[in-house]
Amino acid sequence: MSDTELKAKLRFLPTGSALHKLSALITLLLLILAFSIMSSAFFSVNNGLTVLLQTSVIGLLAIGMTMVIITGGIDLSVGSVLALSGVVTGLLMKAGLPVMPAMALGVVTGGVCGFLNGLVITKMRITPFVATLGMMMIARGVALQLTGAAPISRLGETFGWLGNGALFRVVEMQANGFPKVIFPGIPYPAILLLIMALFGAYLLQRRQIGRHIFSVGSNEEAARLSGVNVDRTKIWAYTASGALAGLSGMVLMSRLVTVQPNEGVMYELDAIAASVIGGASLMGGVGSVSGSMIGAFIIGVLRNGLNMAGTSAFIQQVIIGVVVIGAVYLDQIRNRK
Amino acid sequence: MSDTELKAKLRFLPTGSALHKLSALITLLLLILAFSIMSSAFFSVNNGLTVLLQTSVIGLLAIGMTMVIITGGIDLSVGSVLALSGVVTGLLMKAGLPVMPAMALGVVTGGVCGFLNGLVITKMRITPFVATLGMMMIARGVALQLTGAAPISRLGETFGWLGNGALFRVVEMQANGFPKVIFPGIPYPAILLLIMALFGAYLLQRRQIGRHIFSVGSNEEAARLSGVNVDRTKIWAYTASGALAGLSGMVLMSRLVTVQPNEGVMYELDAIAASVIGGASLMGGVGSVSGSMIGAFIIGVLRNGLNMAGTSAFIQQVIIGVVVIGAVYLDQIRNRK
Amino acid sequence: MFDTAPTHAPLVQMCDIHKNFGGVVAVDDVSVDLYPGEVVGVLGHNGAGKSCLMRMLSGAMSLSSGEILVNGEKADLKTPQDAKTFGIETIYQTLALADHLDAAANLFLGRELKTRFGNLDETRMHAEAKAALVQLNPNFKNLKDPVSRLSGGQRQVIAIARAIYFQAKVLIMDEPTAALGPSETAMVADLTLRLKKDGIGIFLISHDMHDVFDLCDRVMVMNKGRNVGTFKIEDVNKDDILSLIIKGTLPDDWTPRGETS
Amino acid sequence: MFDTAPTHAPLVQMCDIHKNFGGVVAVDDVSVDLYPGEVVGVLGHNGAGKSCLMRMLSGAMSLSSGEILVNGEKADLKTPQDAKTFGIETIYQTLALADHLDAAANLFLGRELKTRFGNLDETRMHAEAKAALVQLNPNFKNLKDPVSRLSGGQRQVIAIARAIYFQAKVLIMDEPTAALGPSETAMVADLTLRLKKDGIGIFLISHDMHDVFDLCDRVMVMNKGRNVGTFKIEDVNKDDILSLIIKGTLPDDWTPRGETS
Amino acid sequence: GEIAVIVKTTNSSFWQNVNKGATAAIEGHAEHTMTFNGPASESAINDQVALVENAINRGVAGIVLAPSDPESLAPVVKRAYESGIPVAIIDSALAEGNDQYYQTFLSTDNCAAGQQAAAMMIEDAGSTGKVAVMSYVAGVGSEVGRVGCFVEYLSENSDIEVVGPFYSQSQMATALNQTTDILAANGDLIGIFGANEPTAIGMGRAIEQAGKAGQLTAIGFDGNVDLQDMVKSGVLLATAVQGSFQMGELGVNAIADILAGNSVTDFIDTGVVMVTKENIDTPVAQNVLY
Ligand SMILES: Nc1ncnc2c1ncn2[C@@H]1O[C@H](COP(=O)(O)OP(=O)(O)OP(=O)(O)O)[C@@H](O)[C@H]1O
Ligand SMILES: Nc1ncnc2c1ncn2[C@@H]1O[C@H](COP(=O)(O)OP(=O)(O)OP(=O)(O)O)[C@@H](O)[C@H]1O
Ligand SMILES: O[C@@H]1[C@@H](O)[C@H](O)OC[C@H]1O
Ligand SMILES: [Mg+2]
Ligand SMILES: [Mg+2]
Repeated sequence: MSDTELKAKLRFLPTGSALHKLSALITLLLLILAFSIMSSAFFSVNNGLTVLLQTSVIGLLAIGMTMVIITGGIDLSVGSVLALSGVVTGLLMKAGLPVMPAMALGVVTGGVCGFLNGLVITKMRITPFVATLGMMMIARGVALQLTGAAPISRLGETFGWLGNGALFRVVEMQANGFPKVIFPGIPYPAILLLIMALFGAYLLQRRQIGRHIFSVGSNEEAARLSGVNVDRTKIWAYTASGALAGLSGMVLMSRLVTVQPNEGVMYELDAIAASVIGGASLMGGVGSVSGSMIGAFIIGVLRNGLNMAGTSAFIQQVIIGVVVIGAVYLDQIRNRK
Repeated sequence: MSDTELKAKLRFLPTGSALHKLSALITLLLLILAFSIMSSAFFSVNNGLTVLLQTSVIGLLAIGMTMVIITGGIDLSVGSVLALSGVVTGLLMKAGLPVMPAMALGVVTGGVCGFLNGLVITKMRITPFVATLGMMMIARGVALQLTGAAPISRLGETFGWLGNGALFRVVEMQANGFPKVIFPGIPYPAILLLIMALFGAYLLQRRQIGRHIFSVGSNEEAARLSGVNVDRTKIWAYTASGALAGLSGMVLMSRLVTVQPNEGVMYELDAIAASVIGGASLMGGVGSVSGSMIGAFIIGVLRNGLNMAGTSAFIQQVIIGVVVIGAVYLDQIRNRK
Repeated sequence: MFDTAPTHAPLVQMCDIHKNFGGVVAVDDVSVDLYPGEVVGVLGHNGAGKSCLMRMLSGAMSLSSGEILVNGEKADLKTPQDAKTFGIETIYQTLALADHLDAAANLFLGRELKTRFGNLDETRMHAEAKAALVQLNPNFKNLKDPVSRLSGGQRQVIAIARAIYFQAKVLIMDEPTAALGPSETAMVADLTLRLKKDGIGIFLISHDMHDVFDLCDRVMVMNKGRNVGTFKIEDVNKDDILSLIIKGTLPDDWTPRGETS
Repeated sequence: MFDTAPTHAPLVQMCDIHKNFGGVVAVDDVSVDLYPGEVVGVLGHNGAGKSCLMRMLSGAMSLSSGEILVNGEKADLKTPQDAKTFGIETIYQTLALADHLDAAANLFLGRELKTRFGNLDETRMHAEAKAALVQLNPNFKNLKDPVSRLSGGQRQVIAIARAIYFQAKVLIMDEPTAALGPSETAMVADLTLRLKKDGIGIFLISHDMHDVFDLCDRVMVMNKGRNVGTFKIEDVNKDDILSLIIKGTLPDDWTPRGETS
Repeated sequence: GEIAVIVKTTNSSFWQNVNKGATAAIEGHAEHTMTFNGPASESAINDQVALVENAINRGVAGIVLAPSDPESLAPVVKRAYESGIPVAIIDSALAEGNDQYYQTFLSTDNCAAGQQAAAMMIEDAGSTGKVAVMSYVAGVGSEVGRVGCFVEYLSENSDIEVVGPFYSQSQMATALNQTTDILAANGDLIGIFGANEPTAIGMGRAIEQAGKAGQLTAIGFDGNVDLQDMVKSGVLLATAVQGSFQMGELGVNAIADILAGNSVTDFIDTGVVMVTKENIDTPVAQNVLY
């Protein structure tokens, strides 16, 4: 039965989606190899942990984005929602709320934005691109208006804990009075990402909602005729995407120890690129969380490695553009065989 | 036969696409009415011409975007291609080329970028979103690298002619030494937009290439089986979009009398919004140039009117987001009847 | 398991059903009923409105006017889900399969089997699906392929299996054998008779006169959206039906065949 | 207009055609030929490989191995366009219509009529389309509706009209009447015979035995991707064919019926 | 009448502080109103041109403008002139040859500020080794002067090797990630310069998080509370603070003066203060901090 189970695992990954992930993984490994040759500092425990940390925000966004993309939709609002969630948390903390409930409400804010996206898409029948484009502007405008465009600072040590804390961190006090980091620890954001990715994959592959998400993206009319509640499924996916955007907002703002209302611009493109590099199809019906994580790390490693190698910011853009296309192409050729 | 002809005109506008445009037009008129009430300066010849001028860049982009969207694709690269075309023109002029050939080569640059998009999409089989996302980064990176991110200035009076000139302009010198503008003239960019829009509509509605564009977006496999050269059709559409991005780059940079390698960020979203408000479907097979022009003017009027009314930039964003969704929704309800 | 006497209260009554798309009238005040254990053929030329009429009973299309009664009570069938709760299952002309999912996932779509932890029970769904499909096509292999890779007939078999698996009370079959080979067609005919024996009421849309005469108890003929006649199958012959389908009227000399013969 | 004697050189020869998708063998070294003025039935169970075989002749699918000769010369059919230049037209099982375009636009898709300025000649295309469609379905109305709004049968009629309009030399019909009502089916049968008389060679995929025996000169039966026999229609009866389709072999006692009778 | 204050972008505390200055100034001129506006980012120059055009169309009494680009804004400033609308330029210069079209110019000398920061860098870190430059948006007016002169000064007055510049697009998280990477890749960095507010904050956080505070000379730019905290804690040696409040305040006052028929001087230096741990509590610094 284990053969059956294995196959069952792969069944939603059509035209050899195991290959899909394999080719993305190869791209990732090639990148790591190339950068290790170019810069000795790249291939170190420290830097590995940094990449984990840096990728966690895009990674969290990519989980929700993947779900939305599998339904055949898209969520352009995640970058703005991330900022709005952060702003809400920041204002609540300024109003005296402790960090945990404030952050929880920040995530809820993201979820509410996503829920509204879902409502507009299903009940008003607006295409996802337009609906979430609207939300992108609205959430950004509200975030800026609420703060007068100024960062919210001095939120206290505890606010930075989520983004900057780490498990098994070892620090030593130096003679000069400044601390020295022996082992930076596994960053909490990376742990959070792992948990959310596993949970997301579980929902998509093992739960009814996941099955319905695939069916809606594969053939919406067929799903409807089969008795799938298409509207509820879509609303669920957009709410998840919004909540994850809220969560990534918490991580990001906590890393900055400041709430920045204009943070997160164009993050949606990174999240979409991660999903697509990882094999999700913008036509719907195809995608996986694990693939998207590989996609997110391809982008993260690329940014980090190019910085480490001291590449000009402009050439970096060109290279990232080429790699995004190249990664998807590599996948294409593998699939065609 | 005139009835037949009329119907023939409307045949590509399914589910009452005449209604589509009608509802967009109503939105536009409502906006104009509202702003006229709010600000006396809004409804003036002067300001009308300003809106024409301000909308011409988005309008030009929207023509190409509409063609691409009808094929079922999307072009995220237009904003960057616009900048790269401008940079090429600027560098050529610095190298001594006169303005006309330099601008022509700028448009060609745009066309080449679009052609490359088309090749990547058809020959490498990369989805349009990813291919043009890659081009977006590549073109921007190249534009910044070529200029070292610095604007190219002092291109001379003639460079500003296309963007700042106007037909039938009347200026008078006043006694106090200040000149007085009697009639600001019809801006050249507006005239260019009109010509390109008419030409685009003609190609889409009356020529074989237009028919093929609709068929590819409607059902790519069917078009292929019918003997339509799907690849060539798509490449054509992306090349047109690129060339129009180049042209709008000429208009924009000429307006600024400087080449700005940073200009045009997020313009693709405005162009897409214009097309969709005007009734184009991101699923392909549906759209019209006239609709997209109305869409572009909805956005243009909104931006101008809100500025005139002194609305805060943040609230403006929120309002534009709401109107974009609202305009598409209005259309939805009309269609459902 | 159900009341098998066709003389009892009708399972389904569709009364004065009307459907128009803007100016186009697709279904024009049609009434028809269905008793348990009965097969009613729905016939008509292309575009006569057969699929539209049936889609309204499936909850897949809204009524412009008219009323549907199930077991004598008014049923408001707004969604396919509503219809399914009344035990109305449909094999759609378009099949309605999610291309990226495999046969089992499609069969159980919307009604997935779960383990006691609420997870999808893939093992059980596969086993059940296999059993159901093999009944209809003994050499159905590509059970784990996404259905987009299956042939037209294989897809049709999945659509049929899905409709009968859930113990329908009313089954709507919209040209179920159009894409099927001869052995598959024969199996569907067998199946129809078996379901009928179980007391299920069946609406069968078909263009195949043989199927119609082999399987139906009554036939209802539509022409340009209208019901141009409902007959016991004994009362009509092929030519009567063709005349109704094509011209919308019976031959001038018609009298119920059942009585004359 | 063409040479009508079926004894001449074959119009099409498909030699050792093989097609596999990864491990799945869809067509297994099949050879078949077609003469002018001849109708060859292509039969087989669902998933036998009929559509795949024909799609390779249409230029819609690439060959894994094998060779296609048209008029005795090797033809490299890479795209549907290539096939059309050889005069090979196809009615696809999936119809292959662009949903947002109307009937005329679909009929002329890829081969639009133009005015002398190179503009689309809508008036002429509509008139021609109307004439072509009315031949097949006298009350075809919704001529200016996008085809997505037409019924299954209406769409089928457009697909048929498109294939015959351009004076094919070879016509491939993949279950052309599956969705058609009785009168439309009869018209397609008439049409087939008329085209045959004009010297056109026709491959007809069908599951309907009546059609097959009424229309075909020869039949080729496929089973699990292999050609299990090609026969003159006089030499086989319905049971022979069913046995070939289902089991892949002739009944044990078979001898060519044409000789025995 | 209406005095339109049009800045490079409204999305930053620096420009919001200009807004505060302008708002404070308008209180003193009951006969005028003030509107504050700007595009979504400092690189959206075309949008800024549109804002000025719209202001002219609605017949404002005067304009206070921070041009995102020296040349691109010149045609519209000329249009304002042709329409008889007085203009005060703030923060960044307009291209040469346009002096007659505006009435006064109030600014920090960005080039001088960059040089001051560079001088302080050499003084504290020494004149050999690597210094990283974390910039914001490539090519905008203030960046060209500020970062350009910083780099130029280093190369002319020391043997320092410049790493970068890197561009954060004024995104704090981008600056954080970039700085983290640069610190990891260049363990031997002796100094680092963060050229505007979000960039300097992101840079400071990266230094704190890498545990490198105090191990290299870090200099920031602009002066919100986060940067003040970083100066106090020693993460940053100094931050260069411009009189942004003053730009808004004096700009509006200048226009009001012109409208009242008074003449104004054609250049007002709003100054820059290098704020350090030592001087942060002095009035000079407190005057410009926000
Ligand atoms: N969504 C729709 N919008 C507009 N018209 C429609 C729609 N669906 C069906 N029609 C029209 O309604 C009429 C009836 O269509 P229907 O599909 O019920 O025919 P049918 O009897 O099932 O034909 P067939 O035998 O070809 O399947 C047709 O004229 C068709 O064009
Ligand atoms: N694109 C494809 N990818 C993978 N397998 C395919 C593909 N197309 C067809 N097949 C497989 O090839 C085999 C033959 O399919 P084909 O469509 O030719 O059957 P058919 O004889 O036309 O059947 P039907 O009567 O049901 O139309 C089937 O097993 C099918 O699953
Ligand atoms: O001068 C301005 C600067 O001080 C601020 O930090 O960023 C934008 C600049 O133009
Ligand atoms: Mg039907
Ligand atoms: Mg087939």
